[in-house]
Amino acid sequence: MEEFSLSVAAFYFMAGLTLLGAGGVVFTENIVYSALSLMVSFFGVAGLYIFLNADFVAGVQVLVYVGGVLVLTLFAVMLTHQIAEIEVSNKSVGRVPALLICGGLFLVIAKALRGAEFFTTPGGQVSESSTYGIGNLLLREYILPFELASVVLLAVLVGAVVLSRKEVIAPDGTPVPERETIPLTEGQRVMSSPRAALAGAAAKQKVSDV
Amino acid sequence: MSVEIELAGEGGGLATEEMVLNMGPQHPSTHGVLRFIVTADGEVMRRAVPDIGYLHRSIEKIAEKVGWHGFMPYTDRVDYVAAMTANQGWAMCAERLGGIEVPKRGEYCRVIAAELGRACSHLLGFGAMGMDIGAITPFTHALREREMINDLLEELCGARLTFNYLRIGGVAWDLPPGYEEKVLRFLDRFELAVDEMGELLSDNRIWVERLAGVAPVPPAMAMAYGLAGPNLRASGVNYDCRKAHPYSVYNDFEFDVPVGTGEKGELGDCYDRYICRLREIRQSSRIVRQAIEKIPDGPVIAKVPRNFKPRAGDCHVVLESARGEMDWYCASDGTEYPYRVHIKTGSFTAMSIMEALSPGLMIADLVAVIASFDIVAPEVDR
Amino acid sequence: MDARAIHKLLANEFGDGVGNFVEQPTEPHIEVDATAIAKVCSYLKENGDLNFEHLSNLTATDYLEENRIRIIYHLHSYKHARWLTLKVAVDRENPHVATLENVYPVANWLEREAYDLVGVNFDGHSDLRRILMPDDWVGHPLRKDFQEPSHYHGISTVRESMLTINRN
Amino acid sequence: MQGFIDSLLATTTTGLSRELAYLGGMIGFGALVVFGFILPMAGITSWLERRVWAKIQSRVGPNRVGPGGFLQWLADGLKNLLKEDVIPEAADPTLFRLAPYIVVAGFVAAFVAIPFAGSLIIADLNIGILYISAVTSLVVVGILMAGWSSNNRWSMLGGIRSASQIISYEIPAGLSVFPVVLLSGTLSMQGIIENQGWAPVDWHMFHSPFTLAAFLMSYIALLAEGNRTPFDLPEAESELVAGFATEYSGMRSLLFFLAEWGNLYVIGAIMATLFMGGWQVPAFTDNVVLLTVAQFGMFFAKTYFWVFVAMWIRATLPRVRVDQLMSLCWKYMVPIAMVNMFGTALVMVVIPEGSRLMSYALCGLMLFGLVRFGRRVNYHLKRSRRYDTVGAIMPV
Repeated sequence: MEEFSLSVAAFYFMAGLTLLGAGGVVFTENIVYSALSLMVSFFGVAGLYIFLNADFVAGVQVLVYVGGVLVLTLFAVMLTHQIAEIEVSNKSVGRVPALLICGGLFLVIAKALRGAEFFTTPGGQVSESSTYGIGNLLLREYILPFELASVVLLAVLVGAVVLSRKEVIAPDGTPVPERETIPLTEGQRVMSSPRAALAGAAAKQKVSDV
Repeated sequence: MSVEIELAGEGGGLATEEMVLNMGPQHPSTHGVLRFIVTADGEVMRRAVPDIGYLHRSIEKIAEKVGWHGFMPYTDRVDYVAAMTANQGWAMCAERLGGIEVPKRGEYCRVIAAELGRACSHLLGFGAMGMDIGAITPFTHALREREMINDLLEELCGARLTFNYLRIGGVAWDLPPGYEEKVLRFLDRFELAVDEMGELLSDNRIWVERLAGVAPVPPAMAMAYGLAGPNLRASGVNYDCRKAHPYSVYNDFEFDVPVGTGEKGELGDCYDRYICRLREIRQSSRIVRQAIEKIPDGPVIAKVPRNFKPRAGDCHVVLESARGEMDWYCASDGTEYPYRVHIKTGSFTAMSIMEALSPGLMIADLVAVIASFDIVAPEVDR
Repeated sequence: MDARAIHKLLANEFGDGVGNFVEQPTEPHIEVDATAIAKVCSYLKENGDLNFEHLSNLTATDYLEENRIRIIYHLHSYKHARWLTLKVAVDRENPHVATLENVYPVANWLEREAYDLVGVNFDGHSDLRRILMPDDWVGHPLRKDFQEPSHYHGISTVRESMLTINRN
Repeated sequence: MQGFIDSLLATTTTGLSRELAYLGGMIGFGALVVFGFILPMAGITSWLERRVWAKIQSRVGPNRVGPGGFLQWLADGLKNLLKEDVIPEAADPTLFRLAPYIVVAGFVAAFVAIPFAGSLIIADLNIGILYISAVTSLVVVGILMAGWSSNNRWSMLGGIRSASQIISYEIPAGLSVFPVVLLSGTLSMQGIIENQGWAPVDWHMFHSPFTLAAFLMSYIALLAEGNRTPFDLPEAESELVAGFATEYSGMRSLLFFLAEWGNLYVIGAIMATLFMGGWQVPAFTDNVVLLTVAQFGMFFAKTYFWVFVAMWIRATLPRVRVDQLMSLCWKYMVPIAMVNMFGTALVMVVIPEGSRLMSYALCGLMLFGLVRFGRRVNYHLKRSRRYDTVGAIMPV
């Protein structure tokens, strides 16, 4: 048993935070609460990274997961059906299959952990920034996978743009850019549609002789 | 209010839920107690339905109970931002029915007061519009000048907002001594200040982007919906009541009528409405200058009996208020009380066009559109 | 073309639908039948020599003694800078008149106002609801025989004069 | 600062008690910094903002509490503390209460890595700038929580606007940091500052045209991230009432504003650190205390210059619309920031030592621009003075 010290206490605190957050994600019935529990869990994990001397990874963890993924999740959750009503709950359904799957997964991981050999560096050795090492590895040794990943990400980006841009067909059968038109009904006018500009110009001519 | 949820899912697209927003009557940018029920798809509006009547004081009904002279202070409340022209409308109604000739000097006093009041109102519209688009400085600058006009008007009639300056047959008081010089001195400064205010916004890139091309009203639509005043002229219709049907002594003055040309975007867009209003301030000051120069001597008020009883009949008086053509309809049955008064104002028709204009605008645009029409709640509801 | 000439033109066009021309010093006007008003206005708007493209004002007045309600239309032509007043007289008990909404969109709100305050029914109007008064208001306040209710939703509509309150 | 606390604790015993003392010391010091420096500074920024606006808008501004109204922030803070804290019945009380604290935590945490002077930094993290952008993302979460838990559609729109805005602008902001990181070869704030000199030609912003562009991009993106005009859409008072803060009152509402003003300082500090040489002063003395004071003053001045510019912009510009905001970010700023990144790398490859000539030229260009600007301001001032004297009428 290690001697109790502040760092040990901090470790357990972080680990507890992670588990607590993860539990919250699974067991809360309110979907927004789930998302926010996820944040707690992310912070716990970031703390654990710091214990592993991986401060860069910890920073990226917070930046990407809390600042990006989580906010996007929250964003998506808030845009879902009737989220404006506060009393939203995601009913727990399918407990038995979930238990089976998670239990199976747990068994597999436990087995793998038992069989694994852990390499530990001698304690007390604090390396300098891990940023340098990560940069070196990514841009020298693993440059090909790194570039491949960026190509994949680009493809995803393009795909997202294609999927999210709905093509709107005007009454006369020609496709029009989405932002600029809304189907015109009687007496309704729409901002900056090309047709409106034409109508305006025609009307301008008509009035000039008034 | 019940919330109707329409699920638009035709054509295999994702079903999205529209959000119903209640904008007003206590919303900072609805200029008083206007209310819009906005159906929005995210930031884009599907529909904005105006709901009015929150400031309805039934001024028309009051007119039937207070008599001809007694109604004058109430007309201030029809449009308390440009109360002089509302005063004038009522005075003109009574004079036409009673066959009263206003002395020349009285008419000139009316024009000076009304044009100063118009500048006042446009300044407030300009400042509030800046505020609504998010620029906070124009408001204070506009109000600084407006305060000085208020000082001038206060000197003239003792009030700063609801003037009650006009009387049936003329005006209540003559110009105080030295007033002409004071006004001219103020105008020297005022014109420069207005130019500077315009420079602050008119060519500002963000300002132009926010207004140009937003909610354009083509001339045909403007006429059909009865838009009035600067809003109508912004759509390219060159109609100003002071020019087309000169009342009072407007025939004596030279002034231009600013007309929208779609200079930054489309004809009749928010920018045109803004710039027309701004240019009108300069024209008002031009008229005041001429009026001060030409003002004749003489009495300012005709002899009107205290127990004023015009002949039976009705009349329709139209004059150019700050928010456009103001129609006064007045019926008399020959007694000391008006039989029926009806006031149609520019804000009322501007408000009625909102529902047709709103589809496809963004929520931020709605604010810009309200501000560009310079809608004032009491004028809508009366 | 003055109002009298326009009246002649309209009388030729619509026959019985158009009534007399009333020569009145302050407000010369043409009387029009309640059923013909929409057609007359449409004609006035479309006719190339008249061009009354603007409905400037629409209001209604209750004439209790004549047992009538008159609806007054003020048309204006921007092109010719000319005014025209039309009046429609309808029965006070059951006032019905055709809507002008399809001719002048601005009539939508003006007619709602006339309905709300004077109680004229505009046939064919798309959305004839109260506009200024609350939806549950009873009666039309600008009718001459309108009795103000003493309470509205439990709130008294009359207030004791401040002068008498202070005296007590 | 760790070193400082270490030296304080050197005399105490080892083991658990020492660690606890260390913990206490850190917490105490943190509290001292937060309550003694950060919060008052945010408050004073609010006073300054109101005075600057007032000057621009030709009025007086707060002038009653303290000299020149200087203590107005304290009075307002006290007033807000004493106000009733209203929680709407339909709101989600837990999140509603929690949200302001998360927002404040997000901005206070950023101060950990801000280098006020050569030896005045709470912790010189070697991921400094990354850390700052990471913790400030907490602010978004707080704003989203506030927007959702208020159960008000205007709040929710504000929250959604804020989230989309901050997420989008984090990209150009991050990309604009890259050129600096490339130049200095470190993420540490002190490292970045030490890579520059006190003279403007040695600043990162004048290294090459690309860094100058990155500097401008960075300021715009940071303004957007800090929800400042012209990007203050999340709380646009004329559109969304007050956005995510609509339902908040008293103390909690104050915390949001505190975070906003504090964020202003963070924005200025980032600009000063990354592009303007931070606390670098000419080595005029050997006295450490004197030097630290001078450095602190220099950093403070540079930071407040950017704070002032933000206030100036807020008093002058209207607000952009949501779609304009997004198109500005994705269509213009992100590509330009990318170009800046690659351009800087290219310059570093071609001229590894950097070109003094280019720096001097850029410096001169900036100077020229400033002079032109000053002349223009002077012209307008003269003109407005003309009409101020021409027609001043006596009040009645």
